[in-house]
Amino acid sequence: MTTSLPDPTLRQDGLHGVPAADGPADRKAYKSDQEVRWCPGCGDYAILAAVQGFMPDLGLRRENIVFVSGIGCAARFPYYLDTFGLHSIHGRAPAIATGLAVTRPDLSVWVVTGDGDALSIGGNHLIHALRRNLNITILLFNNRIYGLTKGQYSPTSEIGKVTKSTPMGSIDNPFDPVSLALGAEATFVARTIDSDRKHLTGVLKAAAAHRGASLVEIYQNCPIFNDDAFVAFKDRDTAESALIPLEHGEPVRFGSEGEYAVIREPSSGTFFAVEAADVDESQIHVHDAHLRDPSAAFGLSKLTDHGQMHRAPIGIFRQVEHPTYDDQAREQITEARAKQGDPDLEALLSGKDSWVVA
Amino acid sequence: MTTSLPDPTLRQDGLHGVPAADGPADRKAYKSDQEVRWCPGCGDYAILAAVQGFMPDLGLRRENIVFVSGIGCAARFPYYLDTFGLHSIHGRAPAIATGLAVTRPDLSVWVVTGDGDALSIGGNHLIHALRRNLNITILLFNNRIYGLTKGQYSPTSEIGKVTKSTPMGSIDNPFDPVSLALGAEATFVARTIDSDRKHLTGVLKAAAAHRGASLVEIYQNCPIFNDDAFVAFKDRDTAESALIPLEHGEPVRFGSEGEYAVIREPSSGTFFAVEAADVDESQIHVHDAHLRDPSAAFGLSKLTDHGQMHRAPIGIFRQVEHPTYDDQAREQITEARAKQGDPDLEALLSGKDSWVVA
Amino acid sequence: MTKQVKQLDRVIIRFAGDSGDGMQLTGARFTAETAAFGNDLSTLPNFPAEIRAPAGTLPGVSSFQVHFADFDILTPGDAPDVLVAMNPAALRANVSDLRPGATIIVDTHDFTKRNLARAGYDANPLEDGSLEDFGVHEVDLTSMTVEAVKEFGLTRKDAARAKNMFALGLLSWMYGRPTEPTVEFLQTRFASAPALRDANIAAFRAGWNFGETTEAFAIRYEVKPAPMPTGRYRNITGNLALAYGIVAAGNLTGLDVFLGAYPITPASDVLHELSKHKRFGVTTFQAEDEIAGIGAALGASFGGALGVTTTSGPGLSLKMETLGLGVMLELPLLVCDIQRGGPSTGLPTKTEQADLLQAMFGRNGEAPVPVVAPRSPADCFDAVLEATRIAITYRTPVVFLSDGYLANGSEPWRLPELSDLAPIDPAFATGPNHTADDGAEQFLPYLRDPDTLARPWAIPGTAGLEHRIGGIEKRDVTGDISYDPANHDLMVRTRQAKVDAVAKSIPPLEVDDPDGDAKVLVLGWGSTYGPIGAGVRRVRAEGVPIAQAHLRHLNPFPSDLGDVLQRYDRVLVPEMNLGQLAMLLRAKYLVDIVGYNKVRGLPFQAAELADVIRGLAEEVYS
Amino acid sequence: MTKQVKQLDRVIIRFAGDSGDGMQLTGARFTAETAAFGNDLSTLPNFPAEIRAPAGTLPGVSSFQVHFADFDILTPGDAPDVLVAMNPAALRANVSDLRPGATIIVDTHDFTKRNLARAGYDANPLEDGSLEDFGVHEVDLTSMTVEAVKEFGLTRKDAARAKNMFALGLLSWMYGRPTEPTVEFLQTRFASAPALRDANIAAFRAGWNFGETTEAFAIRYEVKPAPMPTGRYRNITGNLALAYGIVAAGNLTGLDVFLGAYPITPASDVLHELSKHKRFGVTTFQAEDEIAGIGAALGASFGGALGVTTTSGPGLSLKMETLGLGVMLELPLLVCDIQRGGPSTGLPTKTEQADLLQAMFGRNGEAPVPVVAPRSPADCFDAVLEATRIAITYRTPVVFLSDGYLANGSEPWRLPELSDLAPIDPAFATGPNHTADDGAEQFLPYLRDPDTLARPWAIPGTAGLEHRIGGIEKRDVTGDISYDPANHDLMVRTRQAKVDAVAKSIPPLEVDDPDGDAKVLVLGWGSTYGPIGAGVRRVRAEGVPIAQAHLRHLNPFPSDLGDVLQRYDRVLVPEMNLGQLAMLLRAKYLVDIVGYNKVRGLPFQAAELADVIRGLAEEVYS
Ligand SMILES: Cc1ncc(C[n+]2csc(CCOP(=O)(O)OP(=O)(O)O)c2C)c(N)n1
Ligand SMILES: Cc1ncc(C[n+]2csc(CCOP(=O)(O)OP(=O)(O)O)c2C)c(N)n1
Ligand code: SF4
Ligand code: SF4
Ligand SMILES: [Mg+2]
Ligand SMILES: [Mg+2]
Repeated sequence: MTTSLPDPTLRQDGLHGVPAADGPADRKAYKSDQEVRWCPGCGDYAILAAVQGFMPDLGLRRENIVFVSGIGCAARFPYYLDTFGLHSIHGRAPAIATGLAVTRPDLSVWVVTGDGDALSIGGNHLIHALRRNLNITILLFNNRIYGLTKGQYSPTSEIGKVTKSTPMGSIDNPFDPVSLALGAEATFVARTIDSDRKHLTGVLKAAAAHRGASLVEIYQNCPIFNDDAFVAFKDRDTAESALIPLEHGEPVRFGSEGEYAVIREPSSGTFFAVEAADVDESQIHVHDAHLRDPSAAFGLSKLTDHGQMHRAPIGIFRQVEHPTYDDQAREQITEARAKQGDPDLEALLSGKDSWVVA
Repeated sequence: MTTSLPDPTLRQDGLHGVPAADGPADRKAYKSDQEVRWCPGCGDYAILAAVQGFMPDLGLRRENIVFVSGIGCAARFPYYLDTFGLHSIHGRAPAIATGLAVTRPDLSVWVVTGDGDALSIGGNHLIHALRRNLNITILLFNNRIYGLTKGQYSPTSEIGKVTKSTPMGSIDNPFDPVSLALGAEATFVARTIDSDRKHLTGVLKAAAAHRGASLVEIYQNCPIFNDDAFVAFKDRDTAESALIPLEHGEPVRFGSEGEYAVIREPSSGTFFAVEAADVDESQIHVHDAHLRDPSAAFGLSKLTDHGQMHRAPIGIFRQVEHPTYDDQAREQITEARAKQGDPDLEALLSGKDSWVVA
Repeated sequence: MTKQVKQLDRVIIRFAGDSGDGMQLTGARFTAETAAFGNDLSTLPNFPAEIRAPAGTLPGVSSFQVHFADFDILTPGDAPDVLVAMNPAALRANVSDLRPGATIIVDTHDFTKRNLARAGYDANPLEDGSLEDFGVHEVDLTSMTVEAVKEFGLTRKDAARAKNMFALGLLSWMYGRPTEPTVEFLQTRFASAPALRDANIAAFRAGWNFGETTEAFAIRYEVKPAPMPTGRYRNITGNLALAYGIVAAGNLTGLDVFLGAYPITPASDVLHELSKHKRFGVTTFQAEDEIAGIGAALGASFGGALGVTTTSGPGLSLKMETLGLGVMLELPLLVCDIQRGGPSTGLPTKTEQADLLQAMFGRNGEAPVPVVAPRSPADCFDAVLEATRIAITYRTPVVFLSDGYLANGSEPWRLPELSDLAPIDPAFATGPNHTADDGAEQFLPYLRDPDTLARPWAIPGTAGLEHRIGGIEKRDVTGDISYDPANHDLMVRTRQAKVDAVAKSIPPLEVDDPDGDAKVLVLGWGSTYGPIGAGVRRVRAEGVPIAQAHLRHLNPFPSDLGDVLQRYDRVLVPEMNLGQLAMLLRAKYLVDIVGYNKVRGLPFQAAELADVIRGLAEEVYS
Repeated sequence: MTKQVKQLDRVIIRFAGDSGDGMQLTGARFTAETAAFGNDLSTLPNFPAEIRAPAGTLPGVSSFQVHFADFDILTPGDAPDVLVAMNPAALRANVSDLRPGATIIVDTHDFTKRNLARAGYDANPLEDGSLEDFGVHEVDLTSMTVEAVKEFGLTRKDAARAKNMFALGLLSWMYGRPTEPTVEFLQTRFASAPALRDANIAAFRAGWNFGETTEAFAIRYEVKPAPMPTGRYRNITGNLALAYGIVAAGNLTGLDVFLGAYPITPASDVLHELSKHKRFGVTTFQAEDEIAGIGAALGASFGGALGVTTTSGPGLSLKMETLGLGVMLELPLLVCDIQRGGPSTGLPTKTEQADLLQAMFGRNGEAPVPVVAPRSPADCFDAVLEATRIAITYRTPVVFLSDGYLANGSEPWRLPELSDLAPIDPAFATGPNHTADDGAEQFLPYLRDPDTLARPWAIPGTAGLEHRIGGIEKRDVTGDISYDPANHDLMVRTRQAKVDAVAKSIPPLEVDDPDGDAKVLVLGWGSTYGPIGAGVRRVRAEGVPIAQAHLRHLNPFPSDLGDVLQRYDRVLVPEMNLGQLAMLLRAKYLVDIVGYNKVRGLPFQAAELADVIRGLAEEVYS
């Protein structure tokens, strides 16, 4: 699940065009001077550590990396990385990142957002950034709660959730960020979890390597306001039978001894998790993240349960090549110059119908 | 494809709770005194005629019907129906309808919106209304262009579209409204077309009958700014082999003699349109709109091509029962009263820690 | 041992500790005891913007200040007489606010090298003499608490947690507060966790006994109850009073209440509170964003409910386009803005008054709305009822401007007699309102009441009143779309005239000018009422005549405001902004207002205002 | 036959027809011919809000007015001398605007019962004598056109379509306009459709010849070229001048231009135009909404591009929260608002000046931004360059306030010498800007230029300048998050002081007071410049001394504005709103401004303003 990145000066991937660092950097170089201010035990710490940990591996110049965030606990992230950072306003990070990514091909642009920031107030900007396949990497910290505002339910909270704003339980269906992203034509959609540093790092590197909009949903624990959200995934005994790792080209098996597997029921086409023993090896679904048709990825996302979670696939659901908005926007400029020749402001201003008063 | 609706006083469907009309009404009763102001040949006329046509069949009191719209050519719709109407602001109709639907179980609430209104500025309100399964019926007039503002490309325009704002062609992937709605947990998702009055009427009636959020994408021709958008579907010769009608419980066949069919490729799970002759009857996909798992419906939505359209499934992709946001919100009030007894304002104000100064 | 008892007329106590130390609860309990005892009081909580900044650091400090007295007081007080500091950071963050000679009670338990460093102390303040101006009591509250509760077999962590109750017990003893309410409170609060319940009660009692027995505290203080008008009282914060006011508004109008809101500090608590009162016919909708929140509320108003939306500054900016639609539709709508420090995200947990001009002008085109502001926490109740009256009577959105200080501050509230609250009649249209020349009965959605200029409110479900309205300019009377130039000019002026007409229903401005001989008027709005009043009092006490008036209606102004301003040589307008009300007054009345402006995210202090008033008075009277 | 030729100094012609009749094109062509001929001119198009209202109805009428003269003129004129009406609706919608004795040329072809009815005529106005005050020419333009082009084998529909060119030919003959430009234009325009090309040219020539030959038209008119400063000229609309100004701004700053915009009338054309100029390094992004439009522009500014967003009133409301972020980030940003009739959706295709206060105050907290407004269509070019200078120099968002009248109106524009346009240096930060006491080199993102108070613009990619900024209050100098009360007060005042400091870079207000003896000053802003100037002229022509001044900078005002206002007994401020600038002036200078306010969605008329000015002058001078 770890992707090694080619030399940035050569590669055609998501980081193509971003200048390479002169020499190796270590994680300390990525620590800013700001004191980290999350609650003790917050999952955000683990994610920060992972990001600071692999940033040097990207081999980029630090000054060419920008983290843009909205508002929320998660959105404090940029302050703690010694790169350029913009802690903007609630829900708007993808929009702000758009202007930056389109005008600056030499930057690696990251968006850090929470489930409320990304899916509640910012839902529209998110789906449009995905649709346009903007070359940015979006880290969606999903703690299934509004943390910064002290614990209201979010668009990913389970039905019936009792919070400050829902004393009798919430009544909205939650979004599945993966399903939503696939419905919005996303070209790279993945899910990982704060508690698995290796998986987290692997997925994030792959996301960075993808040229186009990468959405990574990160299950993130909020011990203060939603501590039990991911228990099944944290607890040693249940974790392995709860998380379904998706590996491209591999049959989908899980459980400590791979005793469970995922099959697709032929008539309905629905995916089910079963005891591996009960099915023939040939029936086990082999994951293909590179299919143009997102339907299989979408089907797999529906293995996620949205109540008190005890089951969810993690890994890369979809990863397909598609021209990016920003590359094409820049190509149109190049093309226009090629076609119409160098800009001539004087000619532009005088136009076709000018006259002279002597 | 036509659904007859039971007596509104009895039914448990989308119109349950809306008072029935005393006697039969005719379509003229639904015509307002306002002069209709769309361009000659606009598809909106056909949709208006269809709606005015079947409104009487719903058997509702006219005063208990409300049409809420945003801004755009489509959004002028409410002015032409002699019901209550609210022509609001751009993109916000679903939000406004939410407050109305939640507080007024005795109303039949309809939202009329365009592809820009619903999917561009209003995208977030739309996906949240769907997610919450609000009991409203949303008519999305998709002409794949911004009509009222005179012809800029929209979030459903094909890639490469040359418009006033994209002289070198647009570079965004379009949304497929059906895929997006399914990704947003919609419980009723359908598509129909302005030129087929019977199909249009049938789908809209079914949408009204659904209790919950119904999204109906209506392919609507804009002869002025996007005349060729749906040619393949209009032209007698091509129409039948271009539109793939989905009927619940029926094998998916199309073409004038049903010479084409839809199959699902087993390994990838992708749907394909094929010559019926080339496949065994048993391979032909039988449409089940009532599956809880939206994956098959999502897969079928991917049969839609998003370039110059020559193929698209129409009909009801998904129709499943799920509690609605507004019903549950009202139930919580009833439950609260049952549990906590009748409201006592005096007791509320004085609270537990009051004291008396004599 | 018997202790000396000293009489005081007023005391200001500040409890300060780490976010995790439960200082807000401690303050709230001391306040409840004080209220029950019958003092007048005013409180000021102060919490960090971070959810939970690292323990022991300055950003993590949370505090609660309570001011109580044997007379009526107006503010939480400027400089505390007593500081309870649960750790070094709490001491460092608050000591500079104390009055000289103030008492400091410190929990010495955390005064370790490490914690001193985290708080930014190089030397231990308890040892380096830096506190010599104060009376310092060094007590290891934590250890004593752990000791006091050991019998209940809690973890050390949980045991230590009860130290706030120990401190509360000690202070309750010092100021002779009744203890029963707190014991009862702890019994219900921890009903489900007996061990915690008993531990907290034990800690509370231990604190009391510690005061009683130890030599360290030689004196007890007595602050007599304050004489107050008879009646039933409770202590209440501004946000709670606002929520209750909204419930009452539903009751007085006979309408269901629909709140469309998106959480935002410091407004979220109104959403939280209202979500508990469903049985009053209150529906709360946590929207996907602020725009959906006001949109849904407006939709509910169209349907005949009382549409309400609550937010803070950044949220109000987002609601502006929809608010403009409300102005066009001429429907009742309450838009409550709990102002916080701006611009942009600004200072989310701090107070400010800088949204007045946004409320007045933040929309495209000429889109006037009435603006109402409460003056104190309890006044939020009355003010929102007034906002409702205006919204319903004039069929218009109304902006209600509270702020973070009112929202979280509290004061005793004399409960109203429900029978004294005037009902508000929604007066829905029930049938045609016009007979055409041909004798036909018609319904004209924009035919106005000649007096209020209000249009009929005809809700769906009313047979024969079917009509369509929207945001495009409408023809006078009929409400049909109209692009006619003269009609547009007429409608723009009519919407303005309707809002101006509200002034006719506003009582004359109350001016407090005891002997009628003042030449200086201090005029304010919103939460500055308390500090201004306290400042004015001090200067008057020096024999200088000062007049005070406070605006509840910011738009329109009371009809007699112009005359009032003319009556005084100088008019001082203190505001927690750069002079927003002052600008409106200058523009309307061409009076050379003297502004006093501070934008510190904190309420004014009485002493500070007294100085300003005194200074101005000297100019004028010399 | 030879025709009599009559000299005129000025003529106002209005072409009116159905939306489908191509009146905008006809007007534009006549304007081009007139410009080429050398008259001074001013135009005013007027289209319906509906895309295409039903043919032949009043809402469907589209018109184009052109005013040309042998002297410099300032407005499109009040009452047309000539009306060309292509159908009954066009006649009915416009006849009331004509001056008595005006000439009317009607295409009689559509004067059928049915079409008269659709236009709301009970009787045929050509027969019922209702037009007797006018010189009416009844011509069946349609039939003559069809006849003239039959050889080209077009469908009757297409043939009839060419009638607008017939009309243009006729008018070109009447006023001796050069025909070549139009013939050339038609050749290129229809290059790909030869039949249409030939038909339109033929129709145009036929119209000309018809004038030449028919008895009906006995007189030709001659309007001599106007003396104008030498130079190269072109005719230009406000939106085009704005778009070109933005391209030029990119050129003068050396920055790439990034436009983030969402279509909205009447601003969309700026997006359309800029999307054509990619090779100038202009990227246009059609965003999902207005918030994304400004957000993306702000992101681009953070990256070192010239971020621009264009919109109209309702869109500006939506941008407010992000604009507030821009104020906090202190980054250059151009926010162009092409004002239209409001509130809410209002009158999308009509003009208004009612967003000034929204631009000033529409954000939460104290969030000041400079505001600049153009005075005429061509002036949009210079004004947006000035806005850019302020935005870049002071690192601040700037609001540019145009309106529908400027956007679509046109006038001759004397092209600037590129060499005369001053470059604007973005002066990016390239390295540390501070040496710490320990000698360490530091970069401090909020360390300001002492003169402008601008902070450094350090863009990503600059090694060593990595920093993080956001919408939470920031510590002075370092830009770190700060909740310190004193720092907040300082930062709020500093942001205000920075915007106020812009005044130092603004030239003194130009006051046009020919003999320096005027007691009445007429002060305006934005698109009222033309009508005010024309009104002032008329009154001066009567020997009454009147001073005129016009504000380009609405925030801050020029430093000497206060003194200027003091110099005059009375100051009249005409505005297409309820008195927004007047309010700002009254508040700031305590001057009793006399407002003249009309909110009709139309520009003022010169005669109307002349009356008001005259009236005021009489008061003052008597
Ligand atoms: C315009 C606006 N509305 C509301 C808020 C208040 N607010 C700040 S963060 C937040 C939601 C945080 O939830 P999430 O995005 O999940 O982030 P988390 O704190 O859980 O990491 C809200 C409602 C705001 N700051 N701005
Ligand atoms: C806040 C706001 N932004 C922009 C506009 C301008 N506008 C009106 S309708 C529209 C889009 C119309 O497209 P669509 O929703 O597809 O409706 P159609 O006209 O095609 O039926 C736009 C951008 C507006 N009225 N309000
Ligand atoms: S509230 Fe939750 S998400 Fe926020 S910092 Fe604390 S633990 Fe983390
Ligand atoms: S522009 Fe297009 S969508 Fe709008 S009314 Fe005309 S034809 Fe219909
Ligand atoms: Mg969250
Ligand atoms: Mg459309």
